[in-house]
Amino acid sequence: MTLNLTSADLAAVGPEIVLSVFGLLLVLLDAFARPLRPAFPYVALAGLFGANWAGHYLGGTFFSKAIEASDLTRFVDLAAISAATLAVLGGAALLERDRKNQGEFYALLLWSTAGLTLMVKGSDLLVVFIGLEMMSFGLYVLAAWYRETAESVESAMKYFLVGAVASAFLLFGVATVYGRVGSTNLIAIREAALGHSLLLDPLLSAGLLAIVAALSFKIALVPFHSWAPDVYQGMTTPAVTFLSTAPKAAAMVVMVRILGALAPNGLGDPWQPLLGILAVASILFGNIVALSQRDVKRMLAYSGIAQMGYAAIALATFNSDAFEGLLVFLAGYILTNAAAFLSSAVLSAGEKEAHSLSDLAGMGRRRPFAATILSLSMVSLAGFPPTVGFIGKFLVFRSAIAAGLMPLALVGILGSLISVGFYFRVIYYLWMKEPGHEVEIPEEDPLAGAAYVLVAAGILLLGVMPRPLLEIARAAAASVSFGPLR
Amino acid sequence: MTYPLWLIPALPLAGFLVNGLVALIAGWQRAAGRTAAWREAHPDAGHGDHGHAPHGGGHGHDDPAGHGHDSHGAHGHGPSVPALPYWQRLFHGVVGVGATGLSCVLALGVVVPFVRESLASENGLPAVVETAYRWMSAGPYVLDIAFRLDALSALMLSFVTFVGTLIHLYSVGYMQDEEGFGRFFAYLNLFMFSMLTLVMANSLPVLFIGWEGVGLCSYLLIGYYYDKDFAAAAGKKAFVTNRVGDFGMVLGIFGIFALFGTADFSFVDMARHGAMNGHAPLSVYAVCLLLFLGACGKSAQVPLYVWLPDAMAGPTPVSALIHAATMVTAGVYLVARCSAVFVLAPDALTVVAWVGAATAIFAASIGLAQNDIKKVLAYSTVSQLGYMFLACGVGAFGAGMFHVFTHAFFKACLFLGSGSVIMAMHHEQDMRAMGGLRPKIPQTYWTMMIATVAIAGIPPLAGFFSKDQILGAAFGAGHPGLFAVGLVTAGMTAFYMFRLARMTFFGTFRGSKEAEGHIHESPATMTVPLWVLAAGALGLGFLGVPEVLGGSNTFMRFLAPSLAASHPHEVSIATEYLLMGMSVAVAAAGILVAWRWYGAAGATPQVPSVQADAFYRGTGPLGPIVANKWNVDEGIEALVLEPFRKIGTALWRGFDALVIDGVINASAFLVELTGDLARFFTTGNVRNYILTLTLGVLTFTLYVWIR
Amino acid sequence: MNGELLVFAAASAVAIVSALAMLFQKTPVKSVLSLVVTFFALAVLSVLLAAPFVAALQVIVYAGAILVLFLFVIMLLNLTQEAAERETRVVHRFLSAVSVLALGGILVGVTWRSGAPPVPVSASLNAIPATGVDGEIPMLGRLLFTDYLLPFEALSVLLLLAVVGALLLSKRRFE
Amino acid sequence: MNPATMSAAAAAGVSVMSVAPSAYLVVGTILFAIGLAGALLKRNALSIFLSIELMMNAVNLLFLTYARMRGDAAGQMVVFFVIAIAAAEAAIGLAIFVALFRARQTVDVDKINFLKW
Repeated sequence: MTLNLTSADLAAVGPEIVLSVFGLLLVLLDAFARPLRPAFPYVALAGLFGANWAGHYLGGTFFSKAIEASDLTRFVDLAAISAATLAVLGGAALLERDRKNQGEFYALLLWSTAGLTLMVKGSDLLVVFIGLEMMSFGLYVLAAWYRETAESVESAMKYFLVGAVASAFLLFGVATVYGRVGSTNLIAIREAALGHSLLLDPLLSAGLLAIVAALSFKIALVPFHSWAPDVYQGMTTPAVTFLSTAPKAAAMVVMVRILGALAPNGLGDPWQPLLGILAVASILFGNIVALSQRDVKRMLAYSGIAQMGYAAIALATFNSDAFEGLLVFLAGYILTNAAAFLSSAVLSAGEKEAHSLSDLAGMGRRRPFAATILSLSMVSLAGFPPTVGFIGKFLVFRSAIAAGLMPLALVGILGSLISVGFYFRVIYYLWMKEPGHEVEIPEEDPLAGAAYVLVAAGILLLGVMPRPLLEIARAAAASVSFGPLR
Repeated sequence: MTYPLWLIPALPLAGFLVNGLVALIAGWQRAAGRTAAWREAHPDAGHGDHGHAPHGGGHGHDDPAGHGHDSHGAHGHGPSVPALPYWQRLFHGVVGVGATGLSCVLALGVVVPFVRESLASENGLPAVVETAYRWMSAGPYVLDIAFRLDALSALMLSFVTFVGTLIHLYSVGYMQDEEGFGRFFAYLNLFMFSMLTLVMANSLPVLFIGWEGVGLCSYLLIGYYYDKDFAAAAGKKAFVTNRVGDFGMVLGIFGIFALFGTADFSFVDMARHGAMNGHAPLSVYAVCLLLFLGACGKSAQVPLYVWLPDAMAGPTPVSALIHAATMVTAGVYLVARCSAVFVLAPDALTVVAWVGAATAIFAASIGLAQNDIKKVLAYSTVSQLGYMFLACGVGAFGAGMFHVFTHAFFKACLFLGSGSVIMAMHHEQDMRAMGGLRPKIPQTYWTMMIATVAIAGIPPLAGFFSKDQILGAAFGAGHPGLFAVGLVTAGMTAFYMFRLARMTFFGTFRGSKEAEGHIHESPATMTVPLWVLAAGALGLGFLGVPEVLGGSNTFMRFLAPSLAASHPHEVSIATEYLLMGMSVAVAAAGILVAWRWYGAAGATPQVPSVQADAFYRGTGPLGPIVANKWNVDEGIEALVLEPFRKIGTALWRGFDALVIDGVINASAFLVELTGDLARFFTTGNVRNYILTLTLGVLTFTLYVWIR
Repeated sequence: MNGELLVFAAASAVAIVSALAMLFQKTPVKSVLSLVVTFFALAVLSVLLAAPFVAALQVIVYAGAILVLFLFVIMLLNLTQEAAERETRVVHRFLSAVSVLALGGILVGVTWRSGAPPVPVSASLNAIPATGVDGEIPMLGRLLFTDYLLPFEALSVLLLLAVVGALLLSKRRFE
Repeated sequence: MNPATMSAAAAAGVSVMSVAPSAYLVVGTILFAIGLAGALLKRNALSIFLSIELMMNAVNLLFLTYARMRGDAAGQMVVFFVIAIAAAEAAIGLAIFVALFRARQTVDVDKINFLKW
């Protein structure tokens, strides 16, 4: 119980510090230098770059084992910062057009990102909880960003209320784990779990279930998904770009870490089937309902549910091969889904965002760049080579099959088949359908152009040459030790 | 010594990117400008959505379609099309030629020391392999993007970059009036990148990247005048025909992998050291034939040759570079590269030899009666490629590669010369409208004559040595039949080449007076490459002077380490002299006949007369059939395409539309219906959402509890 | 020792009864006031559990600040009635009741029957003694700036975020 | 109740609670369930959130009980943080409800369902 703070401790939370400071800076700038608003996206980008630069910390535990820094956290840092960067790049023009470009938007985005990375770093469930809440609070406010519009506040209300219930469940779980094990620290829990078979305890199981449910809520897995479509639809697209990507990925990683701490010898009987059920339900429900959606953002919400179902296959497989595949999948998902949302943001005209598929008709000729990116992301989400979406899905399915979970992989493939229907419908509307009614075409935007280049390069390059991604994913996956392979 | 091998293909790739991007952006700007100009010129067009299309105005000077009015010739060349501004052409030219030129300098800088050291050492240098990037790894199997430098790839590297650079230079002059100048150079550089990847690859998969890359560029460049139907169709034809070959190629790669457990060229050494002893000969035979099928597609062998003559729809430098000197020899390269495998399946080699021989004589026979100057050269190319395969088939891989090498020079020279002629004639390609061009374009004349003599096989020019070695090998390997075919083909070659020369350069001009006045010699960027290539056609044969003539056959000695050991031919010195004499005599006879038949006045009717020319009169009833290319295209249409179309239609109507679509549509409908129902779970009421969450927790708790 | 049982029983009963009152109140203000009672009872339980500091926080922050905030908002929005019309969502109510009863029943049952924790109390890992030599509050304070420094600092950012966010959403004009 | 004996007992790692800890836990769990019921049955967004606050408090009780059982201060620390976070959550939630009321003139969740299906 002594304060023994070293520079390594501070370095380990370098990204969070940079993000927090830049968030504060943006709030102050908005208060005292309002004319600079058009420059705020650049300030936010500077903060994100700074956070990325600060990401070269050492591995190990810091702050009295409150956090654990590793290749895994670096991976998630990078992923979250990328998602936030894409949200800024893709959304700046839209926000400026609607005069919604207050500095607080970017501040909240940065703080949310900081909370996210803190959550993943947390090796104490308390830190995980704080990080999660920090991330969520930012997103609640961002959901209500267009607070005059009924849809926006409605989505915020729904997200907030269901999120608060989920938080309560999470806390219940943390309390139970604490009570049954005697510590909230994942490292200590893991040591205890190696000595005692914790998951045989019914009360502890109930607690873990509550944690899994709460995290599944963040990931939007069926049956904890129902908020997602409404929130996506009502929320402004730049914020959804972030919400639909990095938090899901982070919650997945946190889930793996918590399960890994409580079940260091591999998941036992009730847990693996349970995660499998989550995966199957999400894949089938997400894909099938996405098929009957005509609103682009709702469609993407259900597609996101299905995508996380694929990821949950890796969760159920629960070995380091699968985790590696999961990380690759999540990286690809972040890139691809962010691409989908930011290009659809550019294809929309301000507050009257593109809502229905028919608004996209004929956009291929009028806005070829954005339409190309949207099409590319659809191809990647559908999991076709040579895109990064294919690589991730392939790795996840392969590890599931290798672990003897053939049925899960088959459901995944079936889901992918169904998904082609709605993903390619977007491409069809973009390029082969004549516009049925007049849609306002927004201006060209250099920041969005930069984002296109980034995501297109990412989706294609990592699809063709996935080796760098595979390597950092492998290093990151090595940071969590799993039970013996079956 | 480390070689910067990867830089050699990387430079043209960089050139492609730069030129492509600049051309793309400039193209957009131009298109936007044109649209604006058109709008100004047609204020009444108003909203533009309805009413007349942009062409409707019919004003030639601002017609975006551009090449609208040109009676014949490969490309539209109306004076209305604005050529690119000078600085823009300069930029594209400098980037395009510079990238290839630098690549050539680098390649020669690597190849020359390699050759020197290799010749100095006893058994040649071992291959240098440089790994640029790990492409993929699957368990124990890793696949690298690796480049290889050994005798075979050094040979290919040297002439591909050298001839390539010359043709790039030539293109600067030839293409100067084209609007798509930048696009052309971008494609050309992309081609160089692909071709270099192909010849430098250290594994079949990487080779296949290059293989497909050159195919793509070939397609793009044949269809360069994409607004012309026949050019687009020719591109498609090339692409589809090549697909047939690629099918074999891919299966062949799989087969190699299955046989050796690896697809990088270490399998060549394995094959050489008898790793195949345990395998069924039949599988080796099958793999060889599959690879050869791929080679047939790319190198235009019977029956997959049909695309190459049509490929002449592309600009002439493309014909010279891709469809004569480099890409089409990729098949020969592939067979030579895998020679160690091929010798394990002698029957497959026999197939190679006979297909080659059949192609040689068949294509030559068609070449006898063509009137389009480029078509003659195209069939000549097919025929010469047949020669190369003939050589490989009798085990004389070295001789085959030697012919690849010499052929690259004289055929490139011929094509570029024909381009110069065509340019002088203002895009007239029909030889019946030429004649007597000798004094008007003397440099073109001289260079083309050198190359013509070379290809005809007159000593001591390059073609004589390479062709003679092939014929000698065929005879020595105990295939008198193949030898005879080769000999006859040699005579035919001499005939059609001198027919071409006679019709083009000698006699009197048969075109219009106006056309005669415009004939002019080409600029220096075009004539300089011609002279360099002609020099090559003149002198390069001396690299491979056979021992019987007092040479030491440096070429074979250098190449030997890369190829399967070929058995020395048990032929006496006297026989060798006899064979040489025969081939020269046959060539001389061909020349003589051509000179006699086409020397007489009226031997060549004028365009567009249908009156039969000297060839018809000399060959009787065979003439029209030969002139119509043995009706091969029509035969394919009737025997292959039409039945397939019928079967396809039947399957589509009967099976696809009813059964497959029925099943698919029904299940899609069911799924969609399920979705339509399931979406109502999302009621929009947040209390229900909390309830689903609670129910989820409850269900899972029950599940865990019951367990 | 019976004193503890007595106080526990009384405080628990008050907490549960007033919580149920919160549940069945139709008027939001009354719900809030019922909850204030619950929170006071919980504070008493906290004292029983040797956490007097938390008990004080409970009263000051929860009852004194958060619930008063609720009251303010209720007044501001003039929410006098839970809802004017009658509840019609029978299916929802039924399923809710069933699931709450089932889930609560299972949890209570499991809790009640749970024996000794899988990691025995005596073997608690990294346990921090609940009281130091100089009393509870100084020890908590010291913990806050040593072992819990990072959560504490993170909390400061979180509170800042909440302030900025709440301000932004409830400002009259968006500028 | 004598804090001194409590702390000594706690330091020794021995529980001297006269009421079984399970009793506290059961009370906490019941309150948690009541809170959940409120979240499900209330129609007013504020009341729903109020119920969620009750859930959080119930969990706090669990934490304190467990901390007491083990003589471990960590549980108390967590409660401290949870209270602070709940305050922040209340600020944000109530702000959202105010904004919602301004946009829709109601906070009845049954009437707020523009976004569905």
